[in-house]
Amino acid sequence: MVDKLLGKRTAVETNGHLPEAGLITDARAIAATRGTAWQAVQLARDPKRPHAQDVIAGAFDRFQELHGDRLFRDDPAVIGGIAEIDGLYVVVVGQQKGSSTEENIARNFGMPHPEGYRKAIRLYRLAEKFHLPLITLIDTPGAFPGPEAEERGQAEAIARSIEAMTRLATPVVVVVLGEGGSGGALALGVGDVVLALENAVYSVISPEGAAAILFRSNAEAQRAASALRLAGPDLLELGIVDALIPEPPGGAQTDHTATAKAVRAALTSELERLSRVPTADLLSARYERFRAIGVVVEPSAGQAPPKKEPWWRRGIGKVRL
Amino acid sequence: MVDKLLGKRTAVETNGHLPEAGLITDARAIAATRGTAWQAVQLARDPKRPHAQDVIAGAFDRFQELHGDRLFRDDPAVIGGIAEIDGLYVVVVGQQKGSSTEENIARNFGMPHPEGYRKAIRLYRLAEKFHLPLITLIDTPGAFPGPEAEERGQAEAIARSIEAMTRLATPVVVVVLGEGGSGGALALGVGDVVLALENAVYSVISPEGAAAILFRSNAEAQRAASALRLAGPDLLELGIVDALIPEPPGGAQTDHTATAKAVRAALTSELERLSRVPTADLLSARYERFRAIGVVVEPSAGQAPPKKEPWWRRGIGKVRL
Amino acid sequence: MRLRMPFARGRKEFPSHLWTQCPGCGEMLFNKQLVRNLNVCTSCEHHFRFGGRERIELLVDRGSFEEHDSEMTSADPLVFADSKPYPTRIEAARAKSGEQDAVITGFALIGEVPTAIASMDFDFIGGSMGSVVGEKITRVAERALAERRPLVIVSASGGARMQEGTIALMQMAKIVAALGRLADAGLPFVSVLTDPTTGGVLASYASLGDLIVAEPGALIGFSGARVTDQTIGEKLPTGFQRSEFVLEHGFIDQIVPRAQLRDRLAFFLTAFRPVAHDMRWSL
Amino acid sequence: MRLRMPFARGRKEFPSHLWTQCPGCGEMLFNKQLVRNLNVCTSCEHHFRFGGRERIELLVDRGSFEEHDSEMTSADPLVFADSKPYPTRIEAARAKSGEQDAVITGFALIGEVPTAIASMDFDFIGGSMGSVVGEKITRVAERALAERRPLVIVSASGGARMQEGTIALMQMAKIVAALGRLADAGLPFVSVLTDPTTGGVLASYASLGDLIVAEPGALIGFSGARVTDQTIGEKLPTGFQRSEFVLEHGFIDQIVPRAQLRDRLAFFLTAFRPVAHDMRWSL
Ligand SMILES: [Zn+2]
Ligand SMILES: [Zn+2]
Repeated sequence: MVDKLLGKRTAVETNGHLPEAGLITDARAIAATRGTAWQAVQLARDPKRPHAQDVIAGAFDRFQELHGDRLFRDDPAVIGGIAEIDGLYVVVVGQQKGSSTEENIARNFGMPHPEGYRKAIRLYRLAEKFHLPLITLIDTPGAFPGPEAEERGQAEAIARSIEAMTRLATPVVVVVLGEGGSGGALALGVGDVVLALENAVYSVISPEGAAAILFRSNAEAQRAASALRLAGPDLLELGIVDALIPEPPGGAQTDHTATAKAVRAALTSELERLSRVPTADLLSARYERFRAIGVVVEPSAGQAPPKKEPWWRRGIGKVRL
Repeated sequence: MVDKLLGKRTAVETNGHLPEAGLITDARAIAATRGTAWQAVQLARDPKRPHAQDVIAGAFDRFQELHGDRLFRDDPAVIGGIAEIDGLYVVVVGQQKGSSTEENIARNFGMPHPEGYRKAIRLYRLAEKFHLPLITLIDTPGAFPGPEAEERGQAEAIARSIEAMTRLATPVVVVVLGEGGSGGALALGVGDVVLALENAVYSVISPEGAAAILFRSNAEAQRAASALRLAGPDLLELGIVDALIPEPPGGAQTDHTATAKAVRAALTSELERLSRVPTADLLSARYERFRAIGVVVEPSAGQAPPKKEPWWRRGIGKVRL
Repeated sequence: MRLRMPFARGRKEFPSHLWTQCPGCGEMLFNKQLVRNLNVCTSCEHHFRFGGRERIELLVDRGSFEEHDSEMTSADPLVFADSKPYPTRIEAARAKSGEQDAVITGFALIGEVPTAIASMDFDFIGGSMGSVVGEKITRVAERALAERRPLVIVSASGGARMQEGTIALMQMAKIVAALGRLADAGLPFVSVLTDPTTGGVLASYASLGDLIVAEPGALIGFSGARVTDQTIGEKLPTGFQRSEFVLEHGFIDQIVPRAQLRDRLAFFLTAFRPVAHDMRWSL
Repeated sequence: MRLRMPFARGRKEFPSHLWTQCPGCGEMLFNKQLVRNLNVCTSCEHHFRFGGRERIELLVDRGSFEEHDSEMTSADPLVFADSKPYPTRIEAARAKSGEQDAVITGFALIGEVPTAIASMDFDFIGGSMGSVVGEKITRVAERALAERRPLVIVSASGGARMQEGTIALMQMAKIVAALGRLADAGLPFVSVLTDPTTGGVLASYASLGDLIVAEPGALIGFSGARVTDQTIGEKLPTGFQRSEFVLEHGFIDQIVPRAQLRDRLAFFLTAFRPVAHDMRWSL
């Protein structure tokens, strides 16, 4: 996407992404080592997997955590702050799971309340105000579905968070670290570049939730996971993510340091590139990136077309009959 | 203030206000009928006095109430919505007291929680977005001091509300209807023009509160009321309000219709004038209006003055020694 | 502006018999009368669901509706392995609803104000949002921007369409981004929530109206009550996630009975219309 | 960047004797040692209050402070009828605090970043905000704007100064308006809350920092606990309105021990400093 703007794009069709910094931009490249969708789900959920704090500690040189939504509460399921990476200051916001049961209870298993998303929005705006690039780290089973969350406007908070990201006048890099659970993940997911760790998953609904609806049985979660096309290579093929960050052999849980290093390499490369794009171009490219997602069927003849061919027709993946 | 911008200012020194629409712009004009400060406090607090809803019903042609802060709760102590006055649409926001004990409990005696101020801010922004003039109606003993209000950020909410008003890019007319209680009132009080009903009061602290601190006795409230200079004529003399809206003989509580009519006349006249001022001029005049409030003593010689005489020196009421 | 009887079909919610029992008051209602009363119980004012196309007829100035993208239909980008193939589901939904997908979009006048409108149809796979809903709403928002019209979206949806996976999820971002451009241009967006508005639809465009109004008693929530129930392992309070509950919690501006909705929208759209000397959107 | 011993005077909170009992842990602390430890208990880290001028010495690069408006003093615009005349109170406060009013303002370097700073002194009539506080902070904010510097305000105040009535109240709007211009210009404002920050100061500028940090255990609240107590007629929870409580409720970014405050501010101000190709504030 951005490469186009910079006129640096090579011949490789890479979802707007140069295969730099060791990133995987072609699903075929990892077809041989690819596991099942369900294995990806299990890896993505592995409690030993590096979580946001681990990645922040390993990928940045300094980090100062900032707290609170200025409205109701500091949500421990969302962490954020100002970090330094190679002399560049950035704002980082991520969902935070625990590594132990105790920590998971404190972090609500990485499921934010509305105040978590409102903290995120506050930090997005801080990044925008001071022209600091924003990096978001997605790792959540989903937004917390409890009644207090409903009372305090879970849906509104997610919607506002998405809205803020679509228009945020600063570079935004999204990294799906582990589980990308539905709207609760997308609230941190609108960026100029969307990356994912190799074994991360990203889905419109949990496999268990889908199985309960589709097959009336939670046990069919494996089948649902495969149908949902939620694993890294699927996301790459569908254009949901721009590139995968390779994990150490055996998965990120085996080596936090190596994983964080890989994230750092990806971030420095992306930030270096994005920081050279004028903000207006960044925003229109971000718009077009999400604008282009969707597959519809339209009769080539039929209903009177709009007077002139509108610009928004460009780019959308349409099947013309 | 605004008259200066329009070049229509007459010779009368009227706090930037033309003595139109029967408004009182000189405290001496009502010196003869003026009661004690304590009488003003009692009149301002009279439960039979017209409250925000009464004034809205009487002063506007149509009104659609809008609810909610989009964050936590719809606070019944603050009402707001879109109103029509002579074909002009405006946003109105006011504190709402009850006329009965029952209603007062429901309205929390007109003492907003943070969500009330956040609802106000939301409606301010709505006014700004669609270039609708904003009218605020102040009538509160103060912001609610309960622990839930503290927990949810009463101070932050007030501060943000003041901030929003100082920069709101649309005409703002403030009317103090009854009690203007401290910061909880000021949160609705930053406008291009600040009016007050003749018997309204506006104070930094309640007379009872001041008495408890100054004289260590609530019983000295009358004395404190007088010291605080909180009554209409005081406010006019101090430049806190630009004009007083005359009340029917005996006070606003004797005739709600006549009171609302007087408010309507004042509003139409002010809105007519303000709507012709370019937004940038409106904002700088609003800035200067509040910028000029304050009395300090500065030695004419002494510390090295800033390199050049800065513009902010203009207007401030200073005593030079 | 008087309301006219907006539609002839009484198909929705009344399969084949003459009477319907009201879940609000238990009264047996004569279907024809119910339809004549806009699918609102004549006894307790319970609001039954209402079709997407009937909704447009109800809200816009008579004869002013000009539909866009009426023949756009869903593909099967994931070749979704369901118990029933996705195209078969689509076919069934088409037959049931008479629509090509879960939203109808176009231009119309509302109280003489030129407006862009999108109206969802719950009968089409639970009003779920896939590529077609995403694309049609995005386009109508972009056209509203191009012609400087306000936008009204009437939601009725269970959320994102599972069968399109993350592609469905991304429609949230796509529509919200388009609404952002509308907002930047100072154009109003009024969101109307009807029974039910949940999941990814509520967590995106439906919650972003400059004004948000809801029909009485509509289910409005992010998580299905079943999920919420399981999570906390206890019964939820009465009225949980209903319009009245949501109003009290500060997330909607008004609850508007169906019969008043048209006039209310006309009032708001007129109020937001720029005054002559400051033309910012189409007159 | 190492901390130096910032001040010699140990006047604050230690009238005349050699020892002070710590309200945090009950320990008897040798005053000289307490002062050397920045008025922080060496045993439990209880933060005693700290003077406005000492605060500046603590935070800014050595010798870089350039004071503004140091001779501005209060008038008595209301001719306030107190048990003691307002000018007499001012005189006493001057003697007690050694300051002309409750705030010290000026320019300085913090971690080599050119900064505007305002530091309140609680010893001057409880750090209360009247015309002088309003005018001095407004001016320093306006000068920060003119020279494109970030602003740091260290608050320590009981709120508005009663003896100046509504004039004091309006200082809230005046300062906030100046901060608004700073924000519009993209200049950072960092608010530091110390014990106590309450009333109209917290309900205006102190709550509007791009970042807000507080010292440990500081009283931070809108209404005095006494008022709140009376209102609800029950005891308040422990820790109510203390920094830790306020952090948990989402209203401050960090709690920073006094000894780390300077480095923390330097980090933030450096982070917010625009990168070279996008110069927006003074380097
Ligand atoms: Zn019924
Ligand atoms: Zn101690």
